Amino acid sequence: MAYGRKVMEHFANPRNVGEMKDADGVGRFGNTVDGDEVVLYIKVKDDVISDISFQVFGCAAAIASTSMFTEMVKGKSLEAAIRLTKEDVSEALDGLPPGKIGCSVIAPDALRAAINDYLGRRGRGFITGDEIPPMRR
Amino acid sequence: MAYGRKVMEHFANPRNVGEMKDADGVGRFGNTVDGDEVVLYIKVKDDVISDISFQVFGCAAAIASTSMFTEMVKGKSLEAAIRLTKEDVSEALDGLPPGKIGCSVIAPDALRAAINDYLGRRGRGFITGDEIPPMRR
Amino acid sequence: MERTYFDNSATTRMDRRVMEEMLPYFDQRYGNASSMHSFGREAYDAIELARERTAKALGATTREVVFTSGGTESDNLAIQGAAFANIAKGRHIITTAFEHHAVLHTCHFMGSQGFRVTYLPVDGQGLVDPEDLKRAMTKETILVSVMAANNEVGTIQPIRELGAIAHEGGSLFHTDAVQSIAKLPVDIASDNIDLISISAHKFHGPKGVGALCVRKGVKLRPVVYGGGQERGLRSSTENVPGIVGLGKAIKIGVSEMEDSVARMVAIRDRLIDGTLSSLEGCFLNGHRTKRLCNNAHFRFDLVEGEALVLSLDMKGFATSTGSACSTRSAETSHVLKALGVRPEDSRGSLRLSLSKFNTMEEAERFLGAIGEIVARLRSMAPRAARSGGA
Amino acid sequence: MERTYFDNSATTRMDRRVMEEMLPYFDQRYGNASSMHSFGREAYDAIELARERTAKALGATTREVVFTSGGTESDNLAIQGAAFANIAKGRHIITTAFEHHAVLHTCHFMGSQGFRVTYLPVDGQGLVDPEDLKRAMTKETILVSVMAANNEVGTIQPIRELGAIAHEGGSLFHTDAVQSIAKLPVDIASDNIDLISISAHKFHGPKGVGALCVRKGVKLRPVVYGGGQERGLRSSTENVPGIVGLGKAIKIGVSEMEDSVARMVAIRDRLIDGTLSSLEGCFLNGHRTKRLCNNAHFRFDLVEGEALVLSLDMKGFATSTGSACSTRSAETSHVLKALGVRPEDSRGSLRLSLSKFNTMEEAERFLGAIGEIVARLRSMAPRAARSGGA
Ligand SMILES: Cc1ncc(COP(=O)(O)O)c(C=O)c1O
Ligand SMILES: Cc1ncc(COP(=O)(O)O)c(C=O)c1O
Repeated sequence: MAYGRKVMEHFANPRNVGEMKDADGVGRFGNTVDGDEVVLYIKVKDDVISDISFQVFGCAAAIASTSMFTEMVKGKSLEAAIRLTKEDVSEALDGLPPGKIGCSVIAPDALRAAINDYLGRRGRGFITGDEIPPMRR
Repeated sequence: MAYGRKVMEHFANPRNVGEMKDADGVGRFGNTVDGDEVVLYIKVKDDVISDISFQVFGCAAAIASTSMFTEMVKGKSLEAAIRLTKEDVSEALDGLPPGKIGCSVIAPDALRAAINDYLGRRGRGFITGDEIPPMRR
Repeated sequence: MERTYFDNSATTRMDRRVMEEMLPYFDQRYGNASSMHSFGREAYDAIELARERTAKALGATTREVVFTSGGTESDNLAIQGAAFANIAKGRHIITTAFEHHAVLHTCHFMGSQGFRVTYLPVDGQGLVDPEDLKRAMTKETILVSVMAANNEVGTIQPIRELGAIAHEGGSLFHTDAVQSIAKLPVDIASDNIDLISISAHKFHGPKGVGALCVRKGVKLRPVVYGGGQERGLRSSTENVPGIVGLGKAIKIGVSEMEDSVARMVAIRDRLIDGTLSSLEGCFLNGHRTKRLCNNAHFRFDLVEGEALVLSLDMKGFATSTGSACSTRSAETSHVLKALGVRPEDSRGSLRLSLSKFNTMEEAERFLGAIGEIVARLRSMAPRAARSGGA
Repeated sequence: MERTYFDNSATTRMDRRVMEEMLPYFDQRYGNASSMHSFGREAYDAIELARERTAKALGATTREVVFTSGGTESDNLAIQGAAFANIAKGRHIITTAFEHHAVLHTCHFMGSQGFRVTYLPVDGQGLVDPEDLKRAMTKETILVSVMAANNEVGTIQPIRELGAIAHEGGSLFHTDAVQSIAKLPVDIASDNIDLISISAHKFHGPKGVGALCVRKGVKLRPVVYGGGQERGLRSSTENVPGIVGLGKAIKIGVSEMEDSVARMVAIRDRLIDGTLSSLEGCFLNGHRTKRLCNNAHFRFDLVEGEALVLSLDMKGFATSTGSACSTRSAETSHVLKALGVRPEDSRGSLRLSLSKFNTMEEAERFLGAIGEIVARLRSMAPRAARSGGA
């Protein structure tokens, strides 16, 4: 049940919160009816995420994991960033309650949407879940 | 479950315990296999119980109720004594646990046996349960 | 950091007087109440005193009181017990859609055991309509179970009226009074109650002990079997200190009820009025007056409940989203659903529940803090949620 | 009057260190373990520490520990739970004739629910023969339940061997270890145990709390339904102080077991030898060495057990006739009956059960008193009983 220290720290002081007016890509995932919702804003330079910010409606796990995720992907190539899984985020937070990982760690999904938005604006092909190799660090 | 003060007092200091060598009547009731057993000894003068003593194998309720019963019948006419019920004994002891009255207050039964023994020795008719009027004091 | 405890529907702080009464039974009068010796008699006497106190508080006789391990076991013993014991009379049970899980999940289980269960609706204010019960009654109905007061939204049900309807239809009537003891008066005879569940830790007694009052003549099948304690209805070595604590707590609770309730009502009303008037997009769930003296249940637009509770916790306020069960924030409260609250509107729930130990100062401190916390969370929300969530 | 407590199989005095560990959870860290705020986390952490301690003491993992309200509930959850959950595999249960009523009456109940129950015999020394279990096993057998040590006569059963036989036959194995915790070592894996019941008040912990250890992969149906605590197996607000007490008590009990057992064995042996050698018509029930370190169970000719216990009580000795249940003296112990003791020979039973708090001085005091007490009662017995009772 209880959240670890790292989760609470990110919940109390989330990094990279806020709307980004001049984003290169915006991705939204989730819903506020019975789940959490995340919007991710990315700036991309040479296929590397140079800046990122987010907005979130959701529980502490959603807030903390999105905050942590933005820290993890910042500076990463799109290809590397897209490979980060929910479990990677959970691990980086020293673990989340089991039930929370599936429903609240949705930032990776939002990132995929944001990257597709970025690629789409540039007329490049979309990525789907299937194209991401099942490799973990 | 718990016994009252009066029961414990009679259990600790039972009155009229012991065999009576020159009894006019002796009555035994109960069994030691799965119940209590009481032997009552009476001396009778003009159909009045002039002396009484008892032996007992049984639980505290058997000991205390027999002790109390001997006190209650001493000096009573046979007819009055025979009318005392298990409930009378229990009341005189300020109550016994419900389950105990049926199985441990057997002194009244032993008295009937003792009186019959007394009557028999004198060639007088026996009394049975049915002959005792259903009257209470 | 100073901590303010506003989660008394989850559990309460034990009253010092209750603790003091319990302590000797841990390491001095530690006997087993079934033992014949003096240690046993001390334990037995202590339990019987607690039984008298409990009986008196509920308008029952001592023989009608069965001590259990808590509200959940009491509810299970009442429902499983009455249903299985009365199977020959019928197999229909009526309850409501917004009972505590201890009743609701037991009723689901009974459903799997060949019983038919009707779940009465509640209205938008969190009240059961006696007319609905009348309509639901059948010749097969053996048990009606309606809670005295709801644990999430705090609404108070017309128990006496519901009990009368159940009895008219020839059914037993059970009420889960776990939340209402020492807050609402109760008298099982005049309130038409056959079975009533209580739990000590909800009224400043110890956790892990409760009682079920079983009206004379009502037959139950036990849930656990063993040494035959509690007249065979609840076997196990009696929790003597716990039972002593329950007895003391209910005695204190009932005798000081009037004052305590008045205090709580004043604080509750300040919390409700203060929150509603100072914050936008904030609403009260449950009827405004037919609610427990200690319950304020809000809904906030654009705020997720768990995040709100944890934010409040970081500022020293212990509160809850509604009930102390689920770990999945996404799981919607069945109580709010029963009230007809839309899922998206039940996300931002906050329950403040008071006890006699709370003060008006704590309420003012809360009112001083809540605005900023809500604002911070709302500021993080994405635009669609921010505009469309209401 | 100085009192000597020789009834530790009924219940024990709480260890001061256990009390001290529990106290803060009554009125300071009083949260509900399911609550999200800091009070809730304190409670949750305390329960998890207790769970670790309990798991360690039993050779289990933390996920295998389910806290309950005591030995009776643990036994019921094990037996009802495993039987109803495995009904598809078969409907045959094996237990013994001299189990505690928590197992025995639960098995009777299962008998009424369409299960076939085999009650294994015990020999005159109070031991179960593994060969009997082998013979009783069928393809339908889903559960074998044999107690680790008997609560009346204290005899120790070959659990590991019995567990192996159960497993070979494809059955689950449950043991009621309520009497053996902190007296016999246990390791559920190497002892072939799938389900083990314990009760805190038997090892200087609080009354009203126990545990059932459920080996990974074993499926149970709950006995009570509700909020889903203890992984859904045992709903109800956790008894935090009680669970904390259990954890502390089992930790102390196991870590100090060696010394405590040696002390108790010395006192027990003095009591047994001293009584048998100084009194005529006095016998030991149960195997002389395969018995718990704390149990001495006698049979006296020509003495009724309750009268003996009460007489001893008047001299300050708390003892028992065997178990702490029945109020009817005429009810013969099912344990002695299983051992083949004739009814008339089971009337004069006396159980002395020790704890680490007893001293050799107390044993000597007892030996100084028992002779006169027995003599007084015998002197009151009628002649036939006096001569023919043996
Ligand atoms: C209305 C209601 N019923 C039953 C219960 C269950 O009580 P306990 O947790 O003591 O088993 C609770 C509280 O948890 C409750 O609020
Ligand atoms: C062997 C045995 N099993 C089960 C129990 C029941 O435990 P509890 O009374 O804690 O429910 C006891 C003691 O009463 C016991 O001695």
